[in-house]
Amino acid sequence: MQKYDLSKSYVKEVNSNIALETDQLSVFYGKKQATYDISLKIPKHSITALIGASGSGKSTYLRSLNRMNENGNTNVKGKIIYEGIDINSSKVNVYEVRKHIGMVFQEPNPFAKSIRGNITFALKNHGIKDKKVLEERVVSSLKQAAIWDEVKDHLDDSAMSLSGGQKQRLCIARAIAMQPDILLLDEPTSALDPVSTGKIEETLRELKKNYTIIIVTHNIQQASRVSDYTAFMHSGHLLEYNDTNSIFNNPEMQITNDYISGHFG
Amino acid sequence: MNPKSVNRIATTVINSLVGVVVALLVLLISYILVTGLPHMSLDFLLSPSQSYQAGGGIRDQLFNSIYLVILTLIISFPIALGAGIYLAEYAPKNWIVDVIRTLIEVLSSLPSVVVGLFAYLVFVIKFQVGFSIISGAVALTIFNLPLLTRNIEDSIKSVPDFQMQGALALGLSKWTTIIKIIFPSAIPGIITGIILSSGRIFGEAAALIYTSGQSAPVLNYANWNPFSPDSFLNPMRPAETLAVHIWKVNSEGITPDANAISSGASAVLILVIILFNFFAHWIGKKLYKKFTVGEVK
Amino acid sequence: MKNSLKEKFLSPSKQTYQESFGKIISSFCILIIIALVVSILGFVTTKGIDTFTQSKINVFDFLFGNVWSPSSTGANGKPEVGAAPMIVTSFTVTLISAAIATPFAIACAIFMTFIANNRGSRLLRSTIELLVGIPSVIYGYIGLTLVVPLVRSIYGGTGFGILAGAIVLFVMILPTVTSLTVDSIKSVPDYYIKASYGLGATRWQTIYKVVLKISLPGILTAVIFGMTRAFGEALAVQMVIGNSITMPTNLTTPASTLTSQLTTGIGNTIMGTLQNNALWSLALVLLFMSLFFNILIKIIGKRGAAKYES
Amino acid sequence: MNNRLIHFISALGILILFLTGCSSNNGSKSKEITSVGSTALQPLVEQAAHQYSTEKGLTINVQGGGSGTGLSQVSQGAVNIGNSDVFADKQTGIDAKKLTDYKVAVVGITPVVNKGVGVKNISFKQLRDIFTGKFTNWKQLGGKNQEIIVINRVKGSGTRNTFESSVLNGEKALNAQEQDSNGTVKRIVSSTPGAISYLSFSFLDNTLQPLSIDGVKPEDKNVEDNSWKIWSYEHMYTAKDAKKNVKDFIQYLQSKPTQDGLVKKLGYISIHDMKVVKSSDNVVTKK
Repeated sequence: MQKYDLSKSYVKEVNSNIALETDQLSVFYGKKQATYDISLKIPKHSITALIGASGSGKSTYLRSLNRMNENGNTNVKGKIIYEGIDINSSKVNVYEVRKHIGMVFQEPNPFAKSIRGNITFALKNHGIKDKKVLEERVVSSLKQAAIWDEVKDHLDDSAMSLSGGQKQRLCIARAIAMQPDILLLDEPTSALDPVSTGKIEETLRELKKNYTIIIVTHNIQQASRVSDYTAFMHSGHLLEYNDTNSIFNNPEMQITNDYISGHFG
Repeated sequence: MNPKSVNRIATTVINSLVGVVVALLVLLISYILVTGLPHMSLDFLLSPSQSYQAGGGIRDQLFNSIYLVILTLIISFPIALGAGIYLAEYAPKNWIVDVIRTLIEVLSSLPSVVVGLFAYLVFVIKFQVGFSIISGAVALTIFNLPLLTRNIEDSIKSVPDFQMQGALALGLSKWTTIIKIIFPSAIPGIITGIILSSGRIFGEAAALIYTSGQSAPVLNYANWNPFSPDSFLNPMRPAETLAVHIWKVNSEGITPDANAISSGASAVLILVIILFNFFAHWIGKKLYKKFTVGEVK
Repeated sequence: MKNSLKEKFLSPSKQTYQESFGKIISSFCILIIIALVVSILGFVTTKGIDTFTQSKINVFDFLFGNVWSPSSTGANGKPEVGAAPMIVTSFTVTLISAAIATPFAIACAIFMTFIANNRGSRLLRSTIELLVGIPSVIYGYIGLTLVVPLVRSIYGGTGFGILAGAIVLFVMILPTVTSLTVDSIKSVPDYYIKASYGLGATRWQTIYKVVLKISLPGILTAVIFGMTRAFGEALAVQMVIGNSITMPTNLTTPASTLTSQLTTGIGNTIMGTLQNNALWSLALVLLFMSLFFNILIKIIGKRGAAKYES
Repeated sequence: MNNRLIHFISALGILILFLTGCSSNNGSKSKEITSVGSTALQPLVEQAAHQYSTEKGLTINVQGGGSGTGLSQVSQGAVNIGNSDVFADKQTGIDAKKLTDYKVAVVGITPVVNKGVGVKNISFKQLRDIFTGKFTNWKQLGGKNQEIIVINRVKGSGTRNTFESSVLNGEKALNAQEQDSNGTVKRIVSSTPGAISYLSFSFLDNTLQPLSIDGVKPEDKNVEDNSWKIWSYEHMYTAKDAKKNVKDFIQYLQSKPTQDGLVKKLGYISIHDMKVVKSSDNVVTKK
């Protein structure tokens, strides 16, 4: 693998309707730095894909956006601006942040509860007690996640009895039910078969009408299929950010081109 | 040798080792039951003990054992749960926590008589609690805690981390997640710990001699007021448990039927533990089901 | 709208309180345990140290002396309190019983997780767990009626001794070691096992090269807990080991452990006297020995884990 | 970090509150008598307490723990009565002057052997030589060719003190197995070929062979006139200024009906039947 110059990058200016912005975001695990000064603006109601080889820091970056990196000796420096507020501050209530910025993980992780319980559990904790409202949220979120038809007749069964793809869509439904603004997805389909992957991609395209979605994927085709914007990361550096079309057809950086055409990663 | 025949040999070795254990178990338990069951009768279970005449029963001791186990669990389980949660989820990863862990493990190797004497000097004498079930429960709690805490910590840690991640991402607090999501999934493992530790409580004698005492005053089973001195529910009364009774009968017992009482009581103890284990597993299963599936109606 | 959002973001919510509550409750619990541990350790230490500070017994004589006779004065005009025979015996009995119990426990654990069907394994496990609840006295008497005559008929002599003690202890610690080993083996992620089978490994190869390696730290913990139980056990051992304070020369002559001496002596001595304090010193030795074992096994466990990770 | 400190401090605060709350719990204990100590004496006191407490409406709490514990606790004032198998002035660390001694029973102690040794009578000298290790085989005493296995009681136990002061004549006992209760000794002697030990009379039964010494049989009447020399008192010690109901209870134990009834039923010898008195220095005088 040839040496690339990591100090040069191309970041397209996106100015209209920004949902989330990071300013010089660096993540440290103890003394080890995982990402370097990442500044990025995420447009509203779009899908932004983060791509890059393993260890490029894309998941780390994503997990910082709703402050899921807050444990042990992890340290996040820089600003994360949401609705004009820097949410990367210890003064900001992290639970509120996560209510507005939801997340879905690589490994489908429904709770060992009923399908209905999975969705209502967090809502109840956040103070929604009205049964009608809860039921509405269950139905609408399951419908939005395109799993309603498969589970509507056994909402009280254990979520553990679902298939992998169904579990993942349930997790998406669970996140949507919180009615967040932004949805972070960390390689949501990497543990799934192609059919389930296809269904989830379809779901994402639907969801983009109401939500801002940021997805980390190491599946380049997936990025090109679903996303509007793509950010390419390498060794903790953001090297190129552009609309998806440009990145895949006409990358500005040599390294981006090499990655997309499968030279490494 | 090819892997297949190694596999066969290993399986045979494992099976025969297990065979030895099973044979030992059968031998031990049948020895206790065979020598004990002939002495077991309703009368034996329901009459009070005698200090020197034949024909004494174990009514009060049996009740005391069960009551003591329940009281000890009521005291030790919440503490062990909290401490286990702390160690599993909140404890920083540094040497202080490592030292604490090691100290807790060292605590479990103290002979029970040392713990008993400690509880005696501190609770029975200094705090003037007196020889009482509650002092016994405190003593048992002391050496119950290390095993139970360790067990709860491990059970909680064995629940996959992505359950926690999923809940945190929904804006839930760690504590809520632990109590409502992680703990229910850990119940089966925790039940094992409870069974192991309560088995130890059933069988413990040395620590109780100095704390809950070794004489059983006359109990009134119709008196449900836990503050009345002769009530069976009063936690401040001295209480001889089954294991202590077995110890006493064997060491200084001068009743003519000491052997019969000892073997009968041992058989009863085994049966009680079997019942207790079934009960604990049953409760565990119920709780597990209740907390995990169909919580929402 | 924006302002209220900012307010929301900057003020604590229900979850903040839940979290604080949880942290306080759980740190409170661990503090109770720390307080208990510290006070017991402090209690044993202060009592145990009196032997050396008040009665001016040399620590060296205590650890390496062979004669235990705190109530009478020895050759040098001081009471002789040499704990070496008991230290050696405790060590030996614990190690032998753990050495016997470990392979059986691992075999049972493997049997329960890989070989037996669900019902069989549950039955075996609950039966083994049942053993915990049998009072020490009963083990002692069964040892006296079965094990001691057995040892006597095979090796001659009285039958009392370290061997008989170790056999009784082996049965007593088996449940603890087995139960914890099962837990540790069960916690090996399923995909490792599947991957191993997928590579064409036999069941034994999978168990030996994957499962046992990953669960090694857990198994070691199980063994520690078993050993600490063996250390602390008194009533049963004292009945079959012969309880004679002499340096053990072989496994079938009477010997005495720290705990058996402690338990038998404590009720017959007066608090504050050397006889009594010397017994607390034994408890102190016991603490140090178990600390030593704990640390030793932690080091082994860490090495094992490091090897497996690389 | 700061947050964590606050959590810890508040938890510590709760803990302290909790502990102080515990220690201030102080009940009235005037109608309660606590008696702690000798496990050998426990059945007698327990049974007497049973009868006495129902008559008088008292709570009498009888616990074991060993003679040493009984004496330490009564001299520290932690309990009302300390039960002991040994004289308090024979225990180092106890100020016997602060205590009042009540003798409540006499217990006879006899050497016992395994039934297979083939010896039934023995001299005092021979007994001493067995326990000091000069004899090692029953053959030397006219029994079977069988190694002698000595089982001692634990140092400090009343039975051992009595046995050694009556038998050993100041010689040092050999280092042998030690057991801490009559019941265990009985089991070991009855199941171990060649074993010898000593027991209270009340533990004798047909699984063991008691030894006669110089032709005198271990029987109550021989103890009463001191022709059987291995015997001791069971003591109850109280503080000098003991409460009246404590003294009353001990008097009840010492009364003729209790001594002739309960004490004898439990295998002890009544203090009223004794024709001699033994001092703590083992000097026997006629009453």
